[in-house]
Amino acid sequence: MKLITAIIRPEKLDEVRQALINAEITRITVTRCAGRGQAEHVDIYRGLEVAPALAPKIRLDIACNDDFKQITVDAILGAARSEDGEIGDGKIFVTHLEECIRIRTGEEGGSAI
Amino acid sequence: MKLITAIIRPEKLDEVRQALINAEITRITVTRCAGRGQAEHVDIYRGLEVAPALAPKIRLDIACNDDFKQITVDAILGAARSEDGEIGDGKIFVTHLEECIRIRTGEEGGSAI
Amino acid sequence: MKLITAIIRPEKLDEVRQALINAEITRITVTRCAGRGQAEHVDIYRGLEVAPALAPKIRLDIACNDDFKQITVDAILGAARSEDGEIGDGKIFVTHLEECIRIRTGEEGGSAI
Amino acid sequence: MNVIHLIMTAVMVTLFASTAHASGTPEVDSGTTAWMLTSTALVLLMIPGLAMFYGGLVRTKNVLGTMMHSFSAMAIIGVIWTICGYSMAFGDTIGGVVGWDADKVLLSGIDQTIMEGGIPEYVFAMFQGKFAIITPAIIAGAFAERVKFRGYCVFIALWSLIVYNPLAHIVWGGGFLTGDAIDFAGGTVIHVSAGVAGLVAALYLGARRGYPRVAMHPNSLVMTMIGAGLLWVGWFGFNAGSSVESGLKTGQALAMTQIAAAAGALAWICIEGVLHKKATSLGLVSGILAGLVAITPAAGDVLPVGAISLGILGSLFSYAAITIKNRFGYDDTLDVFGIHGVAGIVGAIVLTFFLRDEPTGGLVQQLVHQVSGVGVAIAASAIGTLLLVWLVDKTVGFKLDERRELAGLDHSLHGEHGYGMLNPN
Amino acid sequence: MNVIHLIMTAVMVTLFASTAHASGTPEVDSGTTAWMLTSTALVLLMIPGLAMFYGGLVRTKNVLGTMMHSFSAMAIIGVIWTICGYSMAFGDTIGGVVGWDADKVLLSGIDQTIMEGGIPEYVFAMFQGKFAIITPAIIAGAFAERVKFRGYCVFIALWSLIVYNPLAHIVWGGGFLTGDAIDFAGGTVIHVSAGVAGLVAALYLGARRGYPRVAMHPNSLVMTMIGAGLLWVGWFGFNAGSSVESGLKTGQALAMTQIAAAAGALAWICIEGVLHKKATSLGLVSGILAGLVAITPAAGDVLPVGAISLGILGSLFSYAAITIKNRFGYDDTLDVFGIHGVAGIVGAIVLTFFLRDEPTGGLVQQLVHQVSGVGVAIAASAIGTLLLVWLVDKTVGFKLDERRELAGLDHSLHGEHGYGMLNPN
Amino acid sequence: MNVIHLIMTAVMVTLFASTAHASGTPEVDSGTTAWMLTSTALVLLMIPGLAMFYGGLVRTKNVLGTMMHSFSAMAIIGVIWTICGYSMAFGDTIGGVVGWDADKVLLSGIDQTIMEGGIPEYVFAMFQGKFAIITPAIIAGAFAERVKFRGYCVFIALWSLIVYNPLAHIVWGGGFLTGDAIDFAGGTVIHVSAGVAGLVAALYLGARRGYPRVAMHPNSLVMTMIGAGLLWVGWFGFNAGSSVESGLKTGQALAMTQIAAAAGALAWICIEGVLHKKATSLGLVSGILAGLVAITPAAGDVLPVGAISLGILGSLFSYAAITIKNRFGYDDTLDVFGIHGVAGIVGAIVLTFFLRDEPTGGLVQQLVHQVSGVGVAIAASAIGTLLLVWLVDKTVGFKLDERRELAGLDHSLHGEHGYGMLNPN
Ligand SMILES: Nc1ncnc2c1ncn2[C@@H]1O[C@H](COP(=O)(O)OP(=O)(O)O)[C@@H](O)[C@H]1O
Ligand SMILES: Nc1ncnc2c1ncn2[C@@H]1O[C@H](COP(=O)(O)OP(=O)(O)O)[C@@H](O)[C@H]1O
Ligand SMILES: Nc1ncnc2c1ncn2[C@@H]1O[C@H](COP(=O)(O)OP(=O)(O)O)[C@@H](O)[C@H]1O
Repeated sequence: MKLITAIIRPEKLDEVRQALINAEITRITVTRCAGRGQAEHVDIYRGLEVAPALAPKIRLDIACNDDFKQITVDAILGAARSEDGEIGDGKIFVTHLEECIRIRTGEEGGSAI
Repeated sequence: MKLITAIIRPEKLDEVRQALINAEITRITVTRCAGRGQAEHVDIYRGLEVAPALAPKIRLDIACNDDFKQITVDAILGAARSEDGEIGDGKIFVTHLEECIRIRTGEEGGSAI
Repeated sequence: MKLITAIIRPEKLDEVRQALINAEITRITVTRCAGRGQAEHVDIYRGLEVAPALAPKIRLDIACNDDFKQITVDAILGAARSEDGEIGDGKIFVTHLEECIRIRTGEEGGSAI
Repeated sequence: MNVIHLIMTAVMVTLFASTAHASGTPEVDSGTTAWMLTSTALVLLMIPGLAMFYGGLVRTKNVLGTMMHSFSAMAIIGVIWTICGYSMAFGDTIGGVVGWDADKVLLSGIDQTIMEGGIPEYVFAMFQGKFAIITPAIIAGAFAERVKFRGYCVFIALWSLIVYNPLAHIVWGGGFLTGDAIDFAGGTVIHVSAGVAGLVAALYLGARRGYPRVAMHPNSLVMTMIGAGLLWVGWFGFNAGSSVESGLKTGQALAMTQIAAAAGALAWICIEGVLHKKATSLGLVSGILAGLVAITPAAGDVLPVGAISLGILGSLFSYAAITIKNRFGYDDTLDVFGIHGVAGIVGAIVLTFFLRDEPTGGLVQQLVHQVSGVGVAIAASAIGTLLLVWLVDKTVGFKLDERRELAGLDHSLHGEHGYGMLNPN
Repeated sequence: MNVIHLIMTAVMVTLFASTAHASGTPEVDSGTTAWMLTSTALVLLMIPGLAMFYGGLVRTKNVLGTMMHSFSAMAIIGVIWTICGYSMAFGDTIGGVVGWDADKVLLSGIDQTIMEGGIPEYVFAMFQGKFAIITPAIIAGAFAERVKFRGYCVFIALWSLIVYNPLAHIVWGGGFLTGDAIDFAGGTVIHVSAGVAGLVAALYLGARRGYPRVAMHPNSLVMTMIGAGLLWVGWFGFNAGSSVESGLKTGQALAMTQIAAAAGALAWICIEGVLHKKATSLGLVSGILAGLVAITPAAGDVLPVGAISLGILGSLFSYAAITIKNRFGYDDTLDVFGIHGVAGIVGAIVLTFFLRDEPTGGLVQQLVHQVSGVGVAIAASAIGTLLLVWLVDKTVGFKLDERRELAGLDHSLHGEHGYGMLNPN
Repeated sequence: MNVIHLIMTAVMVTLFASTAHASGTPEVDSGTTAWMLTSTALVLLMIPGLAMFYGGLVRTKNVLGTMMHSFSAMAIIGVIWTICGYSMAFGDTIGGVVGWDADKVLLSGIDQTIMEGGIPEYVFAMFQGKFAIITPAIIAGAFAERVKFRGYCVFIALWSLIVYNPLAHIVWGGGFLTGDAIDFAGGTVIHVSAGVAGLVAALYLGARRGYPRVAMHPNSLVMTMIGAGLLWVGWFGFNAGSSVESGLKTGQALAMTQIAAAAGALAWICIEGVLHKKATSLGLVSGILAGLVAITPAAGDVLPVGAISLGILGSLFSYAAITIKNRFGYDDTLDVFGIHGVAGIVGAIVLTFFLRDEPTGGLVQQLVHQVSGVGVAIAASAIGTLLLVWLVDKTVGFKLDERRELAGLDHSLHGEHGYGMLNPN
């Protein structure tokens, strides 16, 4: 199983969720966060390097079985990119998920995703 | 070491924390998030599929040594489940934690948990 | 690649970011969270054990290539510690990052960090 | 008659020693003036109140943009009203349709004027100005979350000139309906016209992207509730101030306002309690508003029983209207028509049956007056709005493009975020 | 006497040309009316103020539910007061305990009435109605975060009928204490009775689940502070309006209110500064409230030195009471008794020593009056409340079950969330 | 003369039957009193308004600490003003520089006093007290986010005694400038002096750590907007109340206030629209403030054209000043000088060219008066502030140490968090 974590633009949330639903991925956890990627805005202010401000972002966490990984990533990639791919569009991180347990039933593993 | 991430109902936070403390697990990180699990509510509105709304959830992150994993999971399972296990009770994800460092002392590994 | 997750004091955020920028690590994701580490404050109230309150914390997530791991950890360690290392300074967790994809370009792997 | 003359002089001297006027013009009544000044402040309070009410109901990304709609109405209409609005609404009538009075342009000729009721004309002009401000601000709720700021500014400026000022003139300022229809504090001029304008604009502009597929949650019902509280308080100025005195009629208007608001709120939570087994905070405050809107045209002319009835009917009809809207599926974002339009119409018409004094022409005659008053407001507002929305859309542009709408007004139009505290900075 | 008659007529004609009344009844004083209208609006502002004050102090999951307690009091008591509350409080006395007056039912007979002071009776009725609204809303703080909405609604309706209206009648409306005890603006009728009712209800209903084991943090001290600010502003209407005039007594009441609030706030942050080396914002606003409550019964009758003293004593005793409560461990969620009850009692009794004019019966006699006034309020409120809490609990149910309490009022009772912005939707 | 005497008596009896005073002293005018009471309440509303305005602009970690600055001014100055402030400002002059009057200490001798205009002196004292409260609260914005609470408390107490009270005396209370310079509602005494004090303190204390390297985002522009709305409402009391009557002058002041605020807001969003292609909400509310500040000294003495012009100029100069500040790089956190100082100076000087009545000494003469009024305010405030900041810094300490500044005022000085809802507790 994989844990897919995507950092996207807040304004893309609706589109990405729709794309995921279309790909039959409905289970998702969403967190408000803030971030800075390519540090395009390291301003110089009177000789001082300004820590660039953090921009609001949205973090998606999706646990999925291995075969769904690519589908999920593709759905996100398709929907989260801004018109011509601008800086700030975000990242997708994939980590290995060792266990997954459904609290309601106690089920474990792939079926609990 | 393991990193245990649980998504639970907000109203269960107090109970779960108490259960963890009873199991002698006091270190914890809590984040407000929102999520959608079993997509029970994919409404159809005049022929359109409605992206189901995200419900507020709480995310717990607990780093623990391998032998504490089961204790932690059991404590969460016991306290986070609603009366007769209803949809929305949440998930527990377990990933492998490679390193853990205590900032205060710089200690590493199991003793730093 | 590694995913470095640090839980720090909110008041240290500016300093830590500056230290990371100085170490040429500018990409970062920041989340508001709350936590409890060493449970110093388990109050006893008329014989009852009080679940200690959660203190506001900041969570940093930084994806980096393997050789940058130590640099990142050191930068955080240096800046996040309070004057004489007090309880509540936080933790750093390191997990293995399997994949990293830049949404803007679709690039994968180390170059996408 | 010498004695009488002496008496009059003595009275004048005693009472108005401080004012410099000759005894020919009306003298200032400090009490009435005090209440009208207060009313003006109270109605002004309705603008932040409305900004909060509306602001809390939209999605987080649009909170500032939505509040800006109310606040910029203060700025824009505040200036226009001074320049020519007051003149257009309360100047000498031109064919019963609009007013004009060189003396009132830039309020230049009223600097020393004391009106009949004993208040400086400035105060009356400012009190009325607040009504001119709040009306477009109310409309804004109908197309919240999807219009350009520039377009909105142009729209409300024109709407004020072409719809509001003439309408105010027609009903209050000496125009062809003045005196016939009972509209104590602006049920038709303000609420019906705003409600209809909102409906027309919402229909013309189309729905928000994603509506109704995507759930759109209010960002802060807490703020909405507080806003409703301020609106209630401000409405006392709105209605009781419309008596332009500080006496019996004022007291009557204040009492009816209070009673109808309470009745409206109670009715709405009862409806919800019966239908959903849950009373919501949004329901309660919607009921407050419906009650307040319904009593607005009637505040000075009905008895408590009437106020209770109008409050209840306002809530009932508004509730029904919103339910029906959900069927139709057009996107009146914050239910401007459902609440202001519907409760306003209900209030303006139903008040006929609760009047304190039998109307001079009889019930039926009065009903005709009321219906035609409402009709004029609907017609004027619908036609004017349609024209203006179209005009603005074709020139400066009104509807936001998809990218900026999805990104949210705050970020894309104003370069700001409403709740910086959410961002761990 | 011809001349005098002429004079009187001239005066009448000059002054009251606009009012239609014969010269036999009291004439409207537009100034007094203006201030009483304003006071009514100001006291209304206290309801959203209280909603914010209380709303900010509870946990995030209960914010709307707590605000609903204040807002629904506006709806429910607003209607009940119109129907029969005013009649019960200010009608002809029945044995000195409660009033009744068919003419005042549904306010049907006061439509044209001008009262002695020159204000329309409607205004007085509405002003008093606000007091009837705010009292149960204050009580709600004592059992915040753990009661059913339905039960609460029934409770406040009954409490208003059985406790508040009679009490108001006894102290103000012609009942057996009217005129003896000094209670300028409702120290006993409102604050002591609410404080005691809160205490009784909190004891009966028991603590919130988890209290005091689990830390329960205020969701927004920012909102609490703003609420306190609005309460201070509104209290000017509360106290200065209680003079039912617009003159010297009004000015005295306003000044004392302002001074006592400042003194109370200062005292509280000084206490905290000394004891904890830190002044908190919650402390400052608690001090404001304690000062305001303490001056309420005394506002018209003490000098500035008295106002300062009452403000300080109010804070001191409230602080002590809350500290002691923490020892006892009963759960008066928002310290209704600790602040309203205690500071109210302190104010009502201690005012005796700061009176402007030596009381007619002497200090001791007056002290007895004051203590018995407080005693009656405590007794009436305690007994009535106990009865009603028990009744409501046994019938519609009052205390929330554990599951819904833990889930929070907002979600489980109202199906809403206060701060949608927290949810990344 | 018998008849006249009879008449006068009749008038007195008719009008003032309720007041117990002999006919020698001025009689209460219930209307004027009503408005002055209301004004006092409105100006009080400015304190929570300011707390919100400022509170929303700082970083999340400092929100309560910043609001505490406003609220503690209510507590501290509220008490000081009662004890000796009013006496120092409005007592018999001592050399034209400061007043003193044993009778006014603790307001002990004014308990029954009715002033010329027909209002109880208490009301005037409280109205003026609000000004004394708001001035230091305004200053606080200049050094927000970096001072000790204890130091701040001592500073404002001393500043009130040494700078504000004398200045108020000099300009209004019978001091050496009384009557020369036009300062209707405190443009120089309040805004210029606060602006300059802010500038001096900000320069002395130095910038916040990290400024301007680190981006410092407002925690809630939503709250800032609401605060601005309340400030606008409250400003009606501030300016129109400064007429100390309820008549023509009051109406003029109210109208000009409304017009200038609207014009200022409109000007600012136009400037931004032109320069940045985006109107911001912070810009709009800054424009409101600049307009209000600029009209403050002029509110009673200019015509609508003047009000529009002053509003626009206020915004223009403030905008320019803030732009320039960004070049200089000193850290006036919330632009107290940029807005209150600059717009205040602009208003006080430029008003000369828009006066309703040609000034008696001619334009130039008046300009000299205005400039010297401003000059005195600047000098007094600059010198006094520098002295006091230095004194406080050397004794109790003023600037926060780095650790506590970075941790935030709320946590380190008050042990609280503003937005508990952010914390998933
Ligand atoms: N290496 C990283 N570690 C953690 N978060 C990152 C990283 N790179 C990007 N992010 C997150 O993704 C968001 C968008 O990044 P973006 O500017 O699109 O990245 P890039 O510059 O690589 O295109 C950032 O605001 C940040 O939250
Ligand atoms: N596969 C998943 N990936 C990410 N988050 C999930 C996943 N499944 C569940 N969650 C999180 O857990 C919450 C509760 O899920 P729940 O409805 O109980 O799951 P299930 O339908 O499997 O029982 C969701 O709101 C979501 O935040
Ligand atoms: N084992 C853990 N699992 C999850 N979070 C932790 C853990 N240990 C510490 N944290 C997080 O780090 C924060 C600071 O912990 P701290 O008190 O400095 O830890 P320690 O007691 O080990 O020194 C906590 O508030 C919590 O959010």
